[in-house]
Amino acid sequence: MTTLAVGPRRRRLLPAGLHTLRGTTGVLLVGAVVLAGLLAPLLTDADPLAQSGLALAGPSGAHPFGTDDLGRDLFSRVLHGIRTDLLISITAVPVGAVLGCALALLAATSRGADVAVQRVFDLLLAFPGLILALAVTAVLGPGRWPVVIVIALAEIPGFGRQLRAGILVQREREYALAARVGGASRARVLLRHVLPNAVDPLIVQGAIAFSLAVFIEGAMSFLGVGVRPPEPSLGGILSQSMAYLSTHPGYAAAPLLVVTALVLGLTLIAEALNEGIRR
Amino acid sequence: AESGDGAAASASPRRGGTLSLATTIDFTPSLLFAQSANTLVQRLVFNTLTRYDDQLRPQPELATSWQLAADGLSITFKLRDDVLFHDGRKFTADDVIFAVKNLQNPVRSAQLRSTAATVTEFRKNGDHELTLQLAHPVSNLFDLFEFMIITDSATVEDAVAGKQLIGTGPFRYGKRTPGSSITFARNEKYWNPGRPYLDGVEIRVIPQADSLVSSLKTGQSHLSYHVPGKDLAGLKGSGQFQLRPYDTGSGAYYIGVNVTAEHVQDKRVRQAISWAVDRERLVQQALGGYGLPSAAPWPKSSPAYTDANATRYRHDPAKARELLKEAGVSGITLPFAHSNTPDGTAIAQILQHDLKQVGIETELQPTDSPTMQKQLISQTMPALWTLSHGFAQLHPATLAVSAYPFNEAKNSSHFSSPAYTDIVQRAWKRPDSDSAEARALYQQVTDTLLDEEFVIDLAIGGQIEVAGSKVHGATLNKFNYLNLDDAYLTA
Amino acid sequence: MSAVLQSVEPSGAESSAAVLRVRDLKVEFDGVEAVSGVGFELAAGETLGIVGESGSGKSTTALALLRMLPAGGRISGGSVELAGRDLAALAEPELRAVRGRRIAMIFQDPMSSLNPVLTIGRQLDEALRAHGAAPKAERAARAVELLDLVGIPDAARRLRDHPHQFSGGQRQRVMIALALAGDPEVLVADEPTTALDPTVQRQILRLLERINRERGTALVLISHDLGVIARTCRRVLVMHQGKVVEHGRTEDVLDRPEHPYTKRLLAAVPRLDAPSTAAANSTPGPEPLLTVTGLAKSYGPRRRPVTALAGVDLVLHPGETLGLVGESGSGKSTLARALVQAHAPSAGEIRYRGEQLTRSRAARREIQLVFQDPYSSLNPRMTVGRILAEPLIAHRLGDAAERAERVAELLTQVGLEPDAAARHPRAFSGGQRQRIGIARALAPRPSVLICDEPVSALDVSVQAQVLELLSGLQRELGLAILFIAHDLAVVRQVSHRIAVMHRGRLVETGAADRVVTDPQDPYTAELLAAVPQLNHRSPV
Amino acid sequence: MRTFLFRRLPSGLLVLLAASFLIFLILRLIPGDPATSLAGPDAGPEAVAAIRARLGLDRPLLGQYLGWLGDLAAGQLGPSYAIGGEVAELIGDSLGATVELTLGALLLVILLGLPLGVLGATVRRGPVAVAVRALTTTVLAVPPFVTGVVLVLVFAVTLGVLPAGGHQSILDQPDLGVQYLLLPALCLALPSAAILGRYLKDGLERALAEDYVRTATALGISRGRIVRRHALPNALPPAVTVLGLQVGQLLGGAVLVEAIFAWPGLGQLAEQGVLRRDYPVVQDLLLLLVAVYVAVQLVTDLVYTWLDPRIRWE
Ligand SMILES: Nc1ncnc2c1ncn2[C@@H]1O[C@H](COP(=O)(O)OP(=O)(O)OP(=O)(O)O)[C@@H](O)[C@H]1O
Ligand SMILES: Nc1ncnc2c1ncn2[C@@H]1O[C@H](COP(=O)(O)OP(=O)(O)OP(=O)(O)O)[C@@H](O)[C@H]1O
Ligand SMILES: [Mg+2]
Ligand SMILES: [Mg+2]
Ligand code: NI
Repeated sequence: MTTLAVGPRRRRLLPAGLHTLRGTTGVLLVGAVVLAGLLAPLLTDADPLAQSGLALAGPSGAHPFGTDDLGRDLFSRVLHGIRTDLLISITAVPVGAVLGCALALLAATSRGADVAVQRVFDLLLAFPGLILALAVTAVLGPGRWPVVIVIALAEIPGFGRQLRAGILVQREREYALAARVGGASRARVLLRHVLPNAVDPLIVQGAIAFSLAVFIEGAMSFLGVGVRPPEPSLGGILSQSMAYLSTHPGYAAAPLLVVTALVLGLTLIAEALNEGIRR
Repeated sequence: AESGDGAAASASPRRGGTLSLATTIDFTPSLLFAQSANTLVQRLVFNTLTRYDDQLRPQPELATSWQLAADGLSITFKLRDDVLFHDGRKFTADDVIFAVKNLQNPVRSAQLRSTAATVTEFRKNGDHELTLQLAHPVSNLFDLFEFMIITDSATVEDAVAGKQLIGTGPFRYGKRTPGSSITFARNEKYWNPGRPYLDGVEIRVIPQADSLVSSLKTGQSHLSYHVPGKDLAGLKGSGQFQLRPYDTGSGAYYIGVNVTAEHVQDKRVRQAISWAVDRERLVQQALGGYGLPSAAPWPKSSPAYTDANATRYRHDPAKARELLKEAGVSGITLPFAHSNTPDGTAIAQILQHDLKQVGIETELQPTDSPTMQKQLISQTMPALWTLSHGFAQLHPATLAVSAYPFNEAKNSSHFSSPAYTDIVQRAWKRPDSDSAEARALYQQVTDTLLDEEFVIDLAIGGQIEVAGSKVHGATLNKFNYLNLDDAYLTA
Repeated sequence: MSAVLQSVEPSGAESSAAVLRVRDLKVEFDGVEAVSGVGFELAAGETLGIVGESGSGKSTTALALLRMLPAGGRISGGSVELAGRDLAALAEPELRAVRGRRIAMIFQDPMSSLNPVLTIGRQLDEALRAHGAAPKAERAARAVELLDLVGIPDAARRLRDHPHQFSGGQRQRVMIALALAGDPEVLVADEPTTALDPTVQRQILRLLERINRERGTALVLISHDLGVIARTCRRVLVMHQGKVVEHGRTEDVLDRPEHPYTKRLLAAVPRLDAPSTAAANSTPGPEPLLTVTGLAKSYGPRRRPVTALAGVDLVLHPGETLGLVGESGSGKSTLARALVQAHAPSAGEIRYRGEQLTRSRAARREIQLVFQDPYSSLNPRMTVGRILAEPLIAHRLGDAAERAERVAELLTQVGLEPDAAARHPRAFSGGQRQRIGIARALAPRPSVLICDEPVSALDVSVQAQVLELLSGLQRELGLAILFIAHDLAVVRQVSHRIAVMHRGRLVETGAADRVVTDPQDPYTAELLAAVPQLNHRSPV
Repeated sequence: MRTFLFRRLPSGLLVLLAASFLIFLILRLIPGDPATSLAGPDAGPEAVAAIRARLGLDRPLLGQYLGWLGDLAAGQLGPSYAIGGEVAELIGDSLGATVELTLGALLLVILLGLPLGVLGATVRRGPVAVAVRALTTTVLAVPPFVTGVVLVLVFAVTLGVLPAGGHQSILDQPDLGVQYLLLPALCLALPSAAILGRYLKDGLERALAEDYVRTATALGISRGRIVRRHALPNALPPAVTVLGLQVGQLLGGAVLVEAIFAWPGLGQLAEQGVLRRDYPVVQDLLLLLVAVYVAVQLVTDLVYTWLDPRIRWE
């Protein structure tokens, strides 16, 4: 009799770990937020841009979350804000991830390239993000793109470093040597053999990256270089609400609730995936 | 003691203590001679020759008396002879000559440069008397002396570099930590005996308005002129503070129009915009109710102020649409620049919404202030922008010759008309400022502005002094220079 | 020490001298029974061996003795009584008092079982202070004493060293020292010598024997190597599929096995005294296929190089199996890797059919490597089909259809079903994986196969299958094989010639039977003497 | 160690050079120029031109860049354009405040992150686990600019136990300095502490699954001691790397926190500098930040080597 040793992980349709209570809760939370954003026009018929004289009103039937300082419906603004943030994250995070990974792969080609790429990461990390935000916005003019660029730039080193570390470990594994002995070229070993095994930590990194994106978007709004007004964004609403925190705390509550749900959901997913991978 | 302080000094003043003042904007040394957003330092370290009372009548300060020639072409000052600079040097007529010449220097970019430039000749009669000869009479002459601080000529370059400030004022410049604080110590040899009462002053720079309010609430700071309107209600309610409005206001919010841009070349479109905006709502929602909705640039302290001017344009979308129709304009989208600060953004959004109601779409362009400034100076503004301007609080001629948006010769709106130039020049080049004739001219200036609407005024910002209950006797001059000569802190 | 023989039947009469009494132990992993009804008793100072095939539940039983099953595992029945107390009923703090103090364990892999960032001294100190609060100085003295006891030279100085500064054998000794720190009554050793060469293996076994003798520590020794059990244990327990199938005095079980599984096991054990079967398998050709001259390789920085190969000369003929033995770290793997050009040698040259070996793809095709660890050398993300097709793609052999055909052929060749191509490596047993590794090496039709310890990790029955496969391939394809292993009996069985490696040099090369029966080099002799054999009898 | 430094020095210098070029370029790409912002709101073009000439902004860009590098090499930072004062003094003054804030925050990051990580890895159930999770999530979900305002509202305005903002040098008046430092440092530290805790938790969980933990358990060593003395030392080196990265974030990311707490540090200075297009201040400051970051990376690597004996001997 030969027993099958338990492999390091099991592959399923859904990534391992999401089936746990933790993973499911995370998926539900994130799903709820994403759905709320996607279905915003169906969930409310209030125009997120329509102003009225009724500023800073508390929750009511007409305005479930109340109104903001310009008398706009907060419920509608928050829902549409989710859309904005999703759009930004969905462009910025993959761009940052792809660039970071490309750099990490470049680093794997030679020692010199490795040192150079590491220093590029250093440079990206060392450059104060908010100064960069001011600069990019000043050059490109305000709007979604500068936010996307700043977030993407901020995400590069995170992904890059993770992947580089993964590649360094995986490259020393015997199967990589085996592929090489089998006649595969260096590039083939790197791309077809090592890379697929080194991307696991990036799933977790990706989940964290989304919450970072919302953070950066908010900080940029706070500095007045965020998405172009009057387009609502979660960070933007949050930063506007700060001036009224002591007098109208309800204003800040709605966007905070959504961001918290999103981050909690992403954290749970990240943890669940993490555990799934480790098992 | 001079006149005008009787009301403030009800309780008996107390010597000692350090007054802590909160501001959102740091002092910029290079703008010492220009009017900038922070003018708290000027009158603490320096003095002016004269100062206005509430009726815009000049009162003596470093000048004890003066004689304006009947033709308005010369003025003779008698100066105090007991004034020492902080470094111990005696103040003389030469210092006044230097001060005027200094403002004539374009590098100083003083707004009253045009007025200073009318001085063509200086005649000294001894150390403490001098006559200034003017090229032509000017109606805003004493605005210049309210504005012009007397600095030490030897250290003026150090002053604009932020290294040291030497004046004759009640306080000596102490230590400055840029972005954080400036401290001042009592000038023990101040010419005004017994003053100041305070041992020192500390200006705390708190860039975040919310933090500034917290600082006041916790008693960390005693006094501020930079509390946003929307926070004032809360402070007023607490009963901890005395709120005192100044009629001069803190400048006026306006929409600038580039009259060379498409669609807005037409005066009717500009007027339509003026009818479209809801000034009341703007004051309520963006300024927290502290401000004066006004279609004209003048605050209540100005001789040109009238209720009729202020309410010339009201919120009337129907009228706006009518005018637009008349002009044959529909479905337009205009670029609209604004400052990227929270307040600037809120105002722009309100305006955008109002304009949209009459069929004018706008694309907001949040811009940071240096970029905006460069565009203003190089006259490359988009079709619309919104900002605030100063210089309407004094003699109306000052606005039209000194404030860049209104400058008859060259302005960001690319507006010019012989009629405007003529009326401005006539209002300015006259010896008196308060006669019926002068007032008629001011009204003509106002009428032109309100007709042409290349600058669409929206509201005069409130200038509110927020003082903790311990603070007494602080005042601002007409240029918002902080005067603490008579200020004191009760225990 | 006198050995008190316990009743052979575990469920028999109770003995008051028994320190450990296991009754009908059952262990489940997520509902699947891994150990079903194991029972035995152990008296003070006794030695008990546990043998059995891979996955039969040996390690699980050992861990259950300390109630230290990994997550998911639980004792589902029976009892483990240590000095009269049932471990299953103890609370965690009481358990802690038992572990290390009454019963201690030596784990298989000494590198991962020692904390890499703590000094050996710290780790010993931790073990010592876990039981009793002796003052610091006293503990330090004890630590030196323990290291001395397990035979680490210069013990006092080495307390400050970290695990990575010790050799594999020394680390295993440190593990033993740690286990002895609590002065336990029972010591459980789980495959303590599997990865070690015979000399080091002998040192470790001697140490265990000495401890058993001098300190009266009862010993439970787990191993798949019957020779190891034979030389060390007085009683033996044979496990199969979670059950004890045979239990008795070592001599009795080895000489007169009763259970069919035990018989199979014994039959599969290669014997050092059995002559080589290689000549019967194939006849080497006359022209050398591979010629290595003066091959040298050193690792590490230029200023402090580690010499792994110091001038190796070697020839390999077509159809020949050359066995390569030597102590751990002598450079065997380095040589293997140099031959497949995984790294460039520092000096010397390798000729293939008289031509200098180049890095060209064509040249690389001829020499293939079978890796020691079958699992880690297979890409976990690829199906077996992909893994086998990779070398074909690399060498541009055939189109997709032809490749699929070749993959199926290879799988059949190594005795696997063709539908194995669709599965991932993890779905195979150790022996099957090793076959996949061999199939991959065969894929580009090489003429030389280098096998780096292909059977060390396998139990004897699987090992026999793999050896049979290799000789079959040689017979059919005329392959030249370089066979690296530490088990001399295995090497003698499969090799035409044997080369002995010591500190980066070949100290002896000769016909397989000759090298084993008449070693010329003292190191070879030492190696041979250390091999544990079934006919050894445990010392009384 | 010396060879290590020598090996890192050239690439470090290259980073600085590349950074200097980028900084210079980015600043000139931003619209608006120092002369106009220096000239004030109602200046005429002639005033601006005069100021441009005085600042040497009419020189070609390459000349300006090389001039800057030359001055730097000579140790000359020169006067600031708009903020007032000498650049060296400005940076020197705010550097002190920033170092205080960063070190304070770093200390809090460690003090908070360590228990968060350890509790997260060891306590799987019960109220403590829930509390740790809630804290970590909140901290990660609430942006620092919100945390800052809330902290001020609670501790300064409502409870009145700590000052709302401002700075007192901790060297001059330690007790007062700490009061001023506490809130901004906390606000800055929280996200980093959560991130550190997260990585530490991860590392600890991995370490606790290692064979040597099994060894220690078999030796009868208590769980607490295993976590503290056996697993933690293994989880620390990667956490130190994270900490090193966070120091960079703390240094550079303090702009918002410094603004909220009116803390006169480098972040404020940088923001002021950018807002006034004060090229010398911003250039020198950003370059300093990059240099500090590179140095911190070096220290991190050294600490890593010191914590992980395996590397030392390779
Ligand atoms: N953590 C685990 N989870 C699930 N099943 C396990 C676990 N550990 C072991 N098993 C299963 O329990 C059975 C016994 O395993 P054990 O490790 O005791 O075997 P062994 O006899 O020590 O084998 P080897 O000689 O290969 O070490 C095997 O079928 C194995 O797959
Ligand atoms: N990548 C490497 N870097 C530095 N030294 C190495 C490296 N690989 C091997 N060595 C050293 O080279 C020597 C020979 O190692 P090698 O792996 O060839 O031994 P081996 O004979 O295969 O041993 P084993 O039987 O334990 O597998 C050893 O001292 C080893 O420590
Ligand atoms: Mg086992
Ligand atoms: Mg080897
Ligand atoms: Ni063996």
